[in-house]
Amino acid sequence: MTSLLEVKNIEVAYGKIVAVKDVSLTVNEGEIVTLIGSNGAGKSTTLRTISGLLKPKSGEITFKGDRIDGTPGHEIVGLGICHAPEGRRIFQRMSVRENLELGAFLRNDKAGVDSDMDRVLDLFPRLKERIEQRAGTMSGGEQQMLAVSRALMGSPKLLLLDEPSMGLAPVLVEMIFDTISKIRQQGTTILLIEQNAMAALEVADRAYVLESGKVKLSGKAADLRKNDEITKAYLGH
Amino acid sequence: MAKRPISNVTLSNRKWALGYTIAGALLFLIYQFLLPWNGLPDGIYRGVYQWMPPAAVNESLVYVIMALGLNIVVGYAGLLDLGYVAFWAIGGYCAGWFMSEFFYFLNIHFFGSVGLDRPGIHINFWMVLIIGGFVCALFGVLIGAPTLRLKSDYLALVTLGFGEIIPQVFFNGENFFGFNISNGTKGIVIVDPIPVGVKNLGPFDFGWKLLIFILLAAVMVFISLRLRRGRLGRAWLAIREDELAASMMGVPLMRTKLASYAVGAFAGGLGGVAFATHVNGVYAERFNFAISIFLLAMVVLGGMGNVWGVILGAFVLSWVNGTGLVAFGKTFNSQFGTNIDFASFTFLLFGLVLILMMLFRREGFLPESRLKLVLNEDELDTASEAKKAKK
Amino acid sequence: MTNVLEAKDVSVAFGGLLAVNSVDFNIPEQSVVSLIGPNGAGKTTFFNVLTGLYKPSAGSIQFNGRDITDLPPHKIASIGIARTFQNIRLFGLMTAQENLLVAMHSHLKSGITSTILRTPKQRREELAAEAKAQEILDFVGIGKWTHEFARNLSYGDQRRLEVARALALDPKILLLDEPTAGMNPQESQVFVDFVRRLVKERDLSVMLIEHDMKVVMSVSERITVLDQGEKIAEGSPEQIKNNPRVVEAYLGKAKS
Amino acid sequence: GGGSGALVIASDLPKQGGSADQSASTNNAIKLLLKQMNNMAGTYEIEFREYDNSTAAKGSWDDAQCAKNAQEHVAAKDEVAVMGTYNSGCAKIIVPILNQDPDGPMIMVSNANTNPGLTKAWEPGEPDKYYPTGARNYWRVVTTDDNQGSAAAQFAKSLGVKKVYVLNDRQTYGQGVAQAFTTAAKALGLTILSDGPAGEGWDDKAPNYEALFTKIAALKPDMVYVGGIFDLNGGQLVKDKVKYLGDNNKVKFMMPDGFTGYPDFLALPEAAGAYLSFTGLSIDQFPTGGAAEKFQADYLAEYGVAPTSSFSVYGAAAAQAILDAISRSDGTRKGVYEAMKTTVIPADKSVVGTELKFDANGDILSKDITILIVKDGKETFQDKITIK
Amino acid sequence: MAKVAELQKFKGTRGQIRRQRVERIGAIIISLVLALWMLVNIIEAPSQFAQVAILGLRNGLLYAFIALGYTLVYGIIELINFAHGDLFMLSAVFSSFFITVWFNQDASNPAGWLTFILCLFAVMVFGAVINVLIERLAYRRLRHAPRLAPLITAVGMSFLLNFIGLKWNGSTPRQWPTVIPNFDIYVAGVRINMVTIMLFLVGIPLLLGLNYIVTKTKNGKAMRATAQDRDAAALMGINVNKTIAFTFAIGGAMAGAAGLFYQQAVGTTNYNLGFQLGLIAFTSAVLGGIGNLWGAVVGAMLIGFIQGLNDGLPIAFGQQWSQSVVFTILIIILVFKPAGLLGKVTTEKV
Ligand SMILES: Nc1ncnc2c1ncn2[C@@H]1O[C@H](COP(=O)(O)OP(=O)(O)OP(=O)(O)O)[C@@H](O)[C@H]1O
Ligand SMILES: Nc1ncnc2c1ncn2[C@@H]1O[C@H](COP(=O)(O)OP(=O)(O)OP(=O)(O)O)[C@@H](O)[C@H]1O
Ligand SMILES: [Mg+2]
Ligand SMILES: [Mg+2]
Repeated sequence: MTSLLEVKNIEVAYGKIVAVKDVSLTVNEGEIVTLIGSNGAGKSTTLRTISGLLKPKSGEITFKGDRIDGTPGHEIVGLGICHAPEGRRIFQRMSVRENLELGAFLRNDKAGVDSDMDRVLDLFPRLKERIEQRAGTMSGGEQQMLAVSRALMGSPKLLLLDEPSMGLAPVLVEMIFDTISKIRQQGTTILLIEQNAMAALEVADRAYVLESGKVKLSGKAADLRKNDEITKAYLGH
Repeated sequence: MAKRPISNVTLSNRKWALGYTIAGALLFLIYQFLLPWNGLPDGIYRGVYQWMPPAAVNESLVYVIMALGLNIVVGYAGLLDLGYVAFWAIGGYCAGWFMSEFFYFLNIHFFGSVGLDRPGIHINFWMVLIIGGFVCALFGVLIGAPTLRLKSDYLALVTLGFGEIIPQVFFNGENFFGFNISNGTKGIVIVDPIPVGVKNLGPFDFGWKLLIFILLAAVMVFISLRLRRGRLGRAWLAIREDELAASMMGVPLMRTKLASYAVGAFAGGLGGVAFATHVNGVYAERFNFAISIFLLAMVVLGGMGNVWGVILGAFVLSWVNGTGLVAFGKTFNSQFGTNIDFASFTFLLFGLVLILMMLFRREGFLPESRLKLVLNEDELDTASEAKKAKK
Repeated sequence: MTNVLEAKDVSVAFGGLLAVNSVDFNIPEQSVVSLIGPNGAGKTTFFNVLTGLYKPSAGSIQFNGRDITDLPPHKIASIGIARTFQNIRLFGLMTAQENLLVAMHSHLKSGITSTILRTPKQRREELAAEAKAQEILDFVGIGKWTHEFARNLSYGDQRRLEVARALALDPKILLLDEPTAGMNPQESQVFVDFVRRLVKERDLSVMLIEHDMKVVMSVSERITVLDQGEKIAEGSPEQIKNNPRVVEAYLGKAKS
Repeated sequence: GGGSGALVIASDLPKQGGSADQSASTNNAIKLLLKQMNNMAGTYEIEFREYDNSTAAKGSWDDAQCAKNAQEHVAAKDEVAVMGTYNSGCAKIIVPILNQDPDGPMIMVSNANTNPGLTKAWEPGEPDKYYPTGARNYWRVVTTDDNQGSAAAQFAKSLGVKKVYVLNDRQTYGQGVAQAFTTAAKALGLTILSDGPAGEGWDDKAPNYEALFTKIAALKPDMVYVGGIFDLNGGQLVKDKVKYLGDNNKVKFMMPDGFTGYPDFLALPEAAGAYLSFTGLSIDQFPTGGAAEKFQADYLAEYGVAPTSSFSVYGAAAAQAILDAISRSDGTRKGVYEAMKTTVIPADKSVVGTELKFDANGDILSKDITILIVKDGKETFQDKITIK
Repeated sequence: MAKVAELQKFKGTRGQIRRQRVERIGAIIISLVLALWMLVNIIEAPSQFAQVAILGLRNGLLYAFIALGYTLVYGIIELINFAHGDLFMLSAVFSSFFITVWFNQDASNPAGWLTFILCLFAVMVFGAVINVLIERLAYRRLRHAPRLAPLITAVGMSFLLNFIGLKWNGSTPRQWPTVIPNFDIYVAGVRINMVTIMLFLVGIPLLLGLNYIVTKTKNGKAMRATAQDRDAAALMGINVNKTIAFTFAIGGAMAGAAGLFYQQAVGTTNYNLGFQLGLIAFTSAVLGGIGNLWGAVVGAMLIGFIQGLNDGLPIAFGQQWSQSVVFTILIIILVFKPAGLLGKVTTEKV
């Protein structure tokens, strides 16, 4: 397996607050990799840095061998990295359909976009029902579905998901994780952040545990699931 | 984080009061006694008159009073007000009505500063201040009342509307449904002098006027600071931060917003009356949109929400506008022997001053401590800017 | 046990969509009740009705025997129904203490003049309010952050502060909308203990919307299930867990 | 005290915004005059100092600036007299302060204030309220609005006009003449179609006046009288008048000296046939061969352009009067004040070609109102009316 | 299901119904008063009414062009761009010089018409370039500053443009000839100037084109997305800087066109023209509903219309009160339609 994404020793700060101190991670082609860690550990910050919303103070990020740190966000999308951000960030005043179309903003293959649209609508029938509803008036969970679907519409090489199951009903949580596996089978690499660490470790191949802006542990997901320290700290057993 | 006091209540106001008093007393001494002193070297005398003439200080102080009022609406409660000049106008006309011979067919005196034989209404300056303040506060409520449901920008438009209507009423007021309420563009000229116990202040008593304006500004500072720390000030802040959450925490939006309008307008009234005595009259032409924006610029440039910043902003802008640009031109010409007509460049210079100050100090001169926190959030732009630097 | 709150036959419609459909709902004194249901079932909407943000299309709401259906939100808040938000909505640029003092707004009396003059009465009132704020902050466990700006607190502490702010209203009912979203299981567990303590020590009732079944099942005395705006089940955690309709509509294969 | 010993005369004009060009031209005229006099008035060396009573924020004259300038005039020990102001409102602020000057009173001579109240009983309390010490320290070289208005009304009647619609620019000057016209016209038995004591105000910020003239056209007036100044979008007003009421022969069109001396106005085809009233003489009516014609030529030679309007030349005339007073004085403010009371500039010396002689109020004596008609892009003499 | 029938009948929540009712009653009263006013005037002077209505709408269309640029920029970065009116003013001055001085046209003939068309392109480019420059130099750096900071920069920019206008145009208004057909036609006794017709002929396609760009094209979609959430837009692959620049370019081009139209229709330029018209444009934009293009047009036309009626009807307050009449009506409208004419009130979802 070749490494698709390589993050090396990045440090990221919000003004004076250093949120990520030293994080390195690798995502290989076709893998699902998950980041877990407690609140404020720097998971979301790492993802935002990868997708170009933030610029690392030091360290480097390479995607398919090219440096991408400091590249503006919109160009990174063009390279094939899509990000379903924390807090959903859907376009509130636009309809569900427009949101999905914007997910495919850079794509020019109309047929492909249409079939992807059908695919995500099948995945979340609720969105199909509400296709013309203003996104801002949807329920929390519905918005979450939309955020994930929108990222899928970009047909990315690498999909960054920030807590996709947040606010979803248990039935849907299961479904989300099934979907993640399914997407991977279709050839998309996934970097996933989850609070629901148990479920995440089940679908993931490998995992990194972040704490206070640093990688504390990493390894095969299956191994980590058995790790005592992990189960105590994050799985609530 | 900076150390903050344990309790808001026990926090002393004495420190600022002392500093303020010293600064005020110093200014007063300089202008009342040092400047008229015959022994003052000619160069210094001319320098002061060129760079900081007494009337400019007095005028700045009037702007300070008003900017502090606007700051309560814009800086504290976060409501954009584009028509603040309306309150200035109302305050001004209160002075015009109650301190002059405008109503020549009446003869009402109440501890006024002119002889009892003079026609018109002549009420004591200090009382008119209070009347002006309260009339404006009332208007603030009237203006606020229909607009409370509106979201920020729509609200701004309504304030703008009132800021156009009220001055226009005064502007055309010589024949307002048959009544003369303002003497139109001719203005109400010669308002009564300010009485200070033993004497009335004449045109050259600027030192004493200065003292009075400093006092009025101090009142506004005091009100601003006290309210800020109290129940109402917190509610304003909360509304500024998140209106919906505030209402869900039991803050009545209507009443709280109205209160900010009222207190802000009160300052407009004080300022209006003070200004009328400063120029000795009330002229409808002053009250236009540009002045509302000018006041807003003072608040933003100084540092919204921070009383000291707003004071500084008001001083700087009013100085640049009235004195700085002219003095700069004169000095430049005499230094370099040029004969440039700087007056024709004032738009350029004034515009540049505003743009550059904002570009290099976007949060204002003395930003509110709270706002400093938000200023570091340059997510997207830092990224793209950085890229350009790399190339 | 008497009910502090009784909602009768409440319906809410958005255009043609019936988001809440004839729901009856009671909150007994000193209890923890939960509202669950699939996404878009109408839970948050129901909350919004209780707090006065939306007005119901039909039905009425009684609080301590008083009809509050038509009261504006700030009145409802001040008489004792407090809430937190699905997405945190603190006053970020105010300190923890100030956040609480804002919530005490309706209980404080001082007006413009007394604040400007700082009358002895106003001073006493403010000091008392500050003391009470400190007590609440201590209670929720963030007593050391009294003078810290809300936005500087960590996510978990912000959630706590939201609860503290709601408590400052002196509520009889506390409505919590997905309070554990974004918490890991460990933290959720701590939260459960906290809710129990809350009910016991502060004489109030808690109504919870939550998707984390572990939390819901362990803390609730009664659970109500909404689906498509309709109440489809109500009962003890045990009853709900085994209700086939709930399992099908909501729990799935019920992994919890 | 002054260092160089020169006496200073100041000008106090709005140098920014809409009046900028006008004021620059006025200052230039005064500078030229001084240059021609070698900066001497009698035995005194004279310096010229320009004050600006406008601000950038307002873009026009600013009351606070007037108050400030007034105090600076008094404080500048070397200053003996002020030429200005352009706006009557500003004068009402400055005059009382100069009047109370402990070393004074200090004199002010205006080239453009036409509001009657500054010098004579007009509104309640006027003019005495501007002179707290009782000394009359203010003069002006132009006639007041009331004279022009009534002259215009007389002329209108002589044209056989019956129904008039009156407009004003809502400024002190414009309202003043419009009101004087309205009152006089009513007294002469003309019908005034507009409401209000000074007719209808026009908004200088409106893009055009087509709707306004549609309304006026419907009333079928014989004449439209415009009280105001050309700078306040007067060009547009003229164009729209002709567009909706027809040319100026059909429906007469008349305005005061706020419209005289503007090349832009005269160049408008729509201006043809319009009547102008003028207090004193128009530029091309200045007696030929005299000081007036020479000054015009000198100005053109010096600056390469003609004066923006006659107000600039009147600025120089005001300065002439001041300089004359200084030359006959002891060099103090009081002395200049006393001398100014007896100042007379004969017609052949005056840069405006008419005698500058003042009554006890400070108003200019020559109350000849010239009526001009715009013909071939020029102001042409039509009639002369003398006010009693 | 009994609910279905009920659902059909249901018109909104109780609060919504109440608000709707108040809105309706208020709207009816206002409409009645306005209608009565118009009716009295129509009976009094029918052709005069038609005449001033057309004139008012014509001015309204001029306002609309300025308002569009305003609302575009306003919609995307929530900046009240005070400099916009002044850009319009500069464009009007530019057009004057282009046609009358540089190309020396002063009459309506084929050469004049050609120059007009040339000028239309030139002035649109002029407006676009300047507006983009302004954004780049003055506003971009302040994008993350407190909301009112760029507003003050905009005021500064406005002074700067005013300065250029003052130097270029002079401090007094200048008159210019018109080169587009400028004769009157009479329809049922109502006189309509060709310039008015030309304005509608050129203006409406331009408006439609703009509407197409904003609603149908990719760029337009990017604009709307950027307006709502810049970071999220970037995550969609939208170049935020470019999109904002593009918006300024379009807004500038519209201001440019407006400048030319104004110059041709009215024929007077003044350095401080932009101030008042900018104010009206801002008012129209907000009145119509922020960021809503048609709203801006409707708002502008309405303002022009009311002004026209108030200026030109026999029974009205007259021009000196126009501003007050406009703003009074506007405030009343906003009280009943708090989100503008075409805006929708949205309760925030929590
Ligand atoms: N916009 C911001 N400004 C300042 N500090 C921030 C900002 N966003 C995050 N932080 C801080 O950076 C640190 C890391 O935050 P981050 O959002 O990356 O954590 P996380 O691991 O995603 O946590 P969570 O599980 O709560 O989402 C935290 O301490 C947080 O307070
Ligand atoms: N203002 C509105 N306009 C139109 N539809 C709305 C509005 N608010 C909510 N809805 C719809 O009403 C339904 C109920 O929404 P609500 O937010 O109450 O769901 P919820 O039960 O809280 O779901 P979740 O668990 O996902 O937060 C949803 O389908 C939503 O799309
Ligand atoms: Mg996160
Ligand atoms: Mg919800």
